[in-house]
Amino acid sequence: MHMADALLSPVVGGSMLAASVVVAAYSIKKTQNELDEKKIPLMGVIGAFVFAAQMINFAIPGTGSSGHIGGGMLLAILLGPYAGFLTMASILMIQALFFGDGGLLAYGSNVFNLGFFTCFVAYPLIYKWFTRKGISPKRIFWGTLISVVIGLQLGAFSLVLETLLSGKTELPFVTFLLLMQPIHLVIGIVEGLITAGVVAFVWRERPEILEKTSAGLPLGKVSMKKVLTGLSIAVVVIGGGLSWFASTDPDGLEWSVEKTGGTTELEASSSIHNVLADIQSKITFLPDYGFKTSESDNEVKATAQIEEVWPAVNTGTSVSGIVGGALTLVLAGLTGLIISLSKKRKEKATL
Amino acid sequence: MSYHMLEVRELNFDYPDGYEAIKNISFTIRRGESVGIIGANGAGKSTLLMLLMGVLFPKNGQVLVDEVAVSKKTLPMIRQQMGMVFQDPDDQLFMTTVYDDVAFGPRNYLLSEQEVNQRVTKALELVGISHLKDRAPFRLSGGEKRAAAIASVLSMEPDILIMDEPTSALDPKSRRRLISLLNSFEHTKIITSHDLDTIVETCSRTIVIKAGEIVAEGKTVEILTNEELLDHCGLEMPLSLQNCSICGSEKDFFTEKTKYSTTNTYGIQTIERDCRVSLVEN
Amino acid sequence: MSYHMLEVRELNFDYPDGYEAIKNISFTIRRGESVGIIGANGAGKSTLLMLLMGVLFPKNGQVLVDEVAVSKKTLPMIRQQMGMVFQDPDDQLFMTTVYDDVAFGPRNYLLSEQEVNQRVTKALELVGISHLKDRAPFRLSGGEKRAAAIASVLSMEPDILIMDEPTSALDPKSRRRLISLLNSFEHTKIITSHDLDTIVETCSRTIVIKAGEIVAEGKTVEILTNEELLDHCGLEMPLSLQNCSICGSEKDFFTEKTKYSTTNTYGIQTIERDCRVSLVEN
Amino acid sequence: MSNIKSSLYNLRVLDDLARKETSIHLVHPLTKLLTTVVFLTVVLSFGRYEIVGLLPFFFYPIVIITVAEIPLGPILKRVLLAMPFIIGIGIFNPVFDQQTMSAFGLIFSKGWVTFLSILIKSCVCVGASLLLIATTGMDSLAAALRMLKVPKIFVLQLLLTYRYIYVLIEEISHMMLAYSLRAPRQRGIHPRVWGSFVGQLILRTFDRAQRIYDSMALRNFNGEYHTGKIDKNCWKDMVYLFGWCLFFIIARTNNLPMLIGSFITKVVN
Ligand SMILES: Nc1ncnc2c1ncn2[C@@H]1O[C@H](COP(=O)(O)OP(=O)(O)OP(=O)(O)O)[C@@H](O)[C@H]1O
Ligand SMILES: Nc1ncnc2c1ncn2[C@@H]1O[C@H](COP(=O)(O)OP(=O)(O)OP(=O)(O)O)[C@@H](O)[C@H]1O
Ligand SMILES: [Mg+2]
Ligand SMILES: [Mg+2]
Repeated sequence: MHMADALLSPVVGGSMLAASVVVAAYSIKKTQNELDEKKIPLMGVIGAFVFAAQMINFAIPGTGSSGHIGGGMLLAILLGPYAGFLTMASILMIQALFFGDGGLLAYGSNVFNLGFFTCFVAYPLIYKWFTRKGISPKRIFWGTLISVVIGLQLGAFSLVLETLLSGKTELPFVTFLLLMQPIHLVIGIVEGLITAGVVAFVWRERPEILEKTSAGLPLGKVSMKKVLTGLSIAVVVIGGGLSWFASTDPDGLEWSVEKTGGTTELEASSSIHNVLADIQSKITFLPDYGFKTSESDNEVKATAQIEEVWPAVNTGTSVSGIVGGALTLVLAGLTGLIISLSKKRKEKATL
Repeated sequence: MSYHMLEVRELNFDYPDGYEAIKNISFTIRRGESVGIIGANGAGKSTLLMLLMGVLFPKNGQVLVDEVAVSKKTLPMIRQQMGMVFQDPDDQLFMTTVYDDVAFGPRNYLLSEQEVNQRVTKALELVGISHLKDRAPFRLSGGEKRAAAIASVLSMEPDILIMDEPTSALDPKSRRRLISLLNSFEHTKIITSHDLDTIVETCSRTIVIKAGEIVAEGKTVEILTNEELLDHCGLEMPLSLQNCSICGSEKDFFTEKTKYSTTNTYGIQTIERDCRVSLVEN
Repeated sequence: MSYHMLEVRELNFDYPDGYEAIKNISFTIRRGESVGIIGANGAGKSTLLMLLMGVLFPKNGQVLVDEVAVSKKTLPMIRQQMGMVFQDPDDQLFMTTVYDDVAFGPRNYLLSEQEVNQRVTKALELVGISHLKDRAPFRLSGGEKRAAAIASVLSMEPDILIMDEPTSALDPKSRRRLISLLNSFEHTKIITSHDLDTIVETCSRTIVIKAGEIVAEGKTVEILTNEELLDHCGLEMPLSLQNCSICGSEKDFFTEKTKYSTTNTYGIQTIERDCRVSLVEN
Repeated sequence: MSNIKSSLYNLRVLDDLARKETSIHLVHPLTKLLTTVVFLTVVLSFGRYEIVGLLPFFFYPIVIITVAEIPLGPILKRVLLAMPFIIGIGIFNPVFDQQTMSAFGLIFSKGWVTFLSILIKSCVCVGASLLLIATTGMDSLAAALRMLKVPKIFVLQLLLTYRYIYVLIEEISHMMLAYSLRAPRQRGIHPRVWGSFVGQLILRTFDRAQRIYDSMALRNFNGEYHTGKIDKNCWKDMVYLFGWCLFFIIARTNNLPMLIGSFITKVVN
């Protein structure tokens, strides 16, 4: 469940990045004083473990698709939410850099989807609730399973929102939702079982690891206020995103409303749009992109025009487009060829 | 500077699962001394070394380095003086090239890149793996890894050198090279090995542990020719000290010879090794 | 049954990074033979063993076990005959207790739990670690792990026993025990070691590799007394074959002695070890 | 088993590439990081019907690949590996957007156009990220992050996780090898031992990670990673950064292929 660069608009990507940075900064502040020589390698190891687990794709029976686990809950339970969130951020950075899984711009969004909802929503609200009277295998099992499922559902939901807000795909909201949520329910259950097994095992073999985390972190006891803060951040981010969605891409919105028969969610979002219409113009940091549907921008740039004008495009432009495009590619290829040829020649000369 | 470099006082250590690995161990090591620690498998040698380095912390007792007790607080300071080669070299190599791995320590001292380069080059040469410097550590053979691990500690130029089975996995020539290298150092050295010939050639004093306790301590040759003691501790007299069935020599002569051989360079003492008769009835 | 148990034909192997680790190696090993493979660090010994086991697959050439070529298809069948002890025992232990680890192989043969128990108990006794049977493998000392790894292979009772430095990390007594154990087996054995004394005592034939190629092959004592050859390959004459400076004996006598000693039980040949004079000028 | 080994190997390919010393490798890591971020932002700012205007952006990866002497194979493979999700999502575009448009007598589906646009973006973006790491390496990249004042603990965490991934995958492949050698007739791992297998894996990896960290600490590591190879930013780096940015901006604001194309068609006519 990685958000990909290509599906994301810079605005959504950027704001999710900002949100993640805020959460990460907070987490860093919280973890700094409790980190000792045992915890740092532990973070790395469990991070590596989750990373490896994310690489294993398993087929989801009946859907013909495959998925992989998120691992955020495992991190939260074994490391505590703050260290867990940071570790998730490292994992995703490596995924993005080495596998192009997700991407640098989608980084913030991925960290948020996979890290925030698990570490700062599901963990304190659900897992902690189940284990509030101490840890037992049964409590570990149910607490883990349910919190994993819910954390993943939230993450998937958020991913759907972000994708749609970016307006790169034509998937109607509800269809996308109906696609993502059940898949992630299945993944969630599998992941929940695995996580529960791992946590139970670690608890049995190395209780000191679990106890340290739950003792070291006040989250379980203080909770509600902080959790609410967390939740409200989430709401702001998602709500803000929704507004962009509504404003950036009314076409897509109307279109999907048409197709899916006018669902309430979408109507709600258009009303948020109205409310936040002016906020949006202030937050915009890439003014030439994404908001160009606002009437005034029409004359701006060739590219922008082509984009909007495309359906009515005339033959002349498209021929030029195709010729020019082909030439550009050939040119790019030639550049490469020339560079490597001249390199080889140089090598020969030096030999 | 103090006379005692390293002092261990009534050390006790239990592993988290409750296993009592070290029981009431005390000893002192003077500056410049080289001490061998021997014992059967599972005697507690590696555990003891890790306690000395502050990798593990004792349940009771203290380790004092230059009269400073090893604790979480003093650790950074104390570790600057000590370098340890782990039993498993895999634990020690974590960078992407051998060069970077050997440079890791010096770089942490914030030396200039030029100095770092000097140290690394020297360390690699000393253990004879200059040709491996651009290879990735995880792509090396077992013995090459061991050599790289040793180099990575040598480059730090520690005052106290602690080595857990440094010669294992090394080929005979590299082993010989390491031994003469160790003998050329003025450092304080603490070495464990099951290759008792290595101990004979590098250590003047030897401590024998068994099941977490010290059972004997003394001059290396005396300890390593005490067959009863060795047998009791799961050990065996090293070949270089064993008598040959045909000719013989006296113990005294022998002791001197060994002392001499420790300052030797490559190969000499293998020729001058002596033969003695039947100190032992096997 | 065939006369040749294991045949290697023009084996070549490159590691994925392009390193040419094995170059055109061919040899045959007969049923019941015990062969030592020696060479400097990085010579390619471990790589060769892994090719024999089908852990790696050669670029060119073949490995034939009982005239069946090792390939992905024949692997399951062939591996039933072979057991390998890895250079790093950590690579070999994966269950939660030593007992389960040693029982793992037999259980996969679908033996009854009683038979499994017998085999495990025997294997643990043979290597002398019965007391560790309920311990977790990752909580053992280096030598204990090695012993457990050996036991886990012995319990499978393979026809061909392949061991990569089996004596390293073992204490002298366990080493001695392993050597006499190996000598008591009728199995085909392939052993690598830097402890050339172990090779002398367990292998009748020895193959020397250098930089991925075979440079010599022959009777162990002949190879291991060829100082020039050994020196050329980064090796050194084992102590047990080195001449002593005081007394001496003839080579012939010596050869016989070694042959005899390989069938010996614990300890005898160390007494009867001979001394010779100056076959070599060091 | 072979999968895990090969993914380990694949991971390390990028490390190996990062050790080369071409002129791109010598560019300051921070400069490369910034250039990549600018590149991604610009590419992703293109609208969803845009295809032609994106094409000039292939210059960037192609130039880097050739100048830095990066073999195409591993990079392409990874780009393809990252594709399924994109394709999985993107493929719905043609399905849902069946509006058509016609150009020179051919009928195009708008859905396919947007799909293609997504694919192109994904190719160049994934490619750019991979090239960043393949020409910089994790250590130097971490140093660049430190220069951006990313907190020490996060960078340390990132590096350790990265290191431990190797450790873990190594442990997995060792364990699976050991398993398969002693269970010759089985394919894969029997579900009966999954639990203990994974459990062992975790504990072993914990221990190993702890020991590795210890040995780092023993060599005076205090959280700050010194790669030792990074020089100061110099004018060359500036030229690199601004050169590329200039190109990106020109390519973003002008539809270069279209300009070339209309020029050619005019000439032809
Ligand atoms: N992590 C651990 N948890 C529990 N017990 C351990 C652990 N590590 C080692 N032990 C036990 O502690 C004892 C001492 O181990 P140690 O590694 O110090 O032995 P050693 O003398 O170095 O042996 P070797 O010669 O085999 O390396 C052994 O019995 C071992 O089983
Ligand atoms: N995974 C790998 N990738 C690339 N090269 C490797 C790899 N493993 C080993 N090598 C190289 O192959 C050569 C042979 O290695 P091998 O492990 O077979 O040596 P060896 O003879 O067993 O040495 P040792 O006595 O040190 O165990 C060495 O030069 C080593 O650096
Ligand atoms: Mg040890
Ligand atoms: Mg080897």
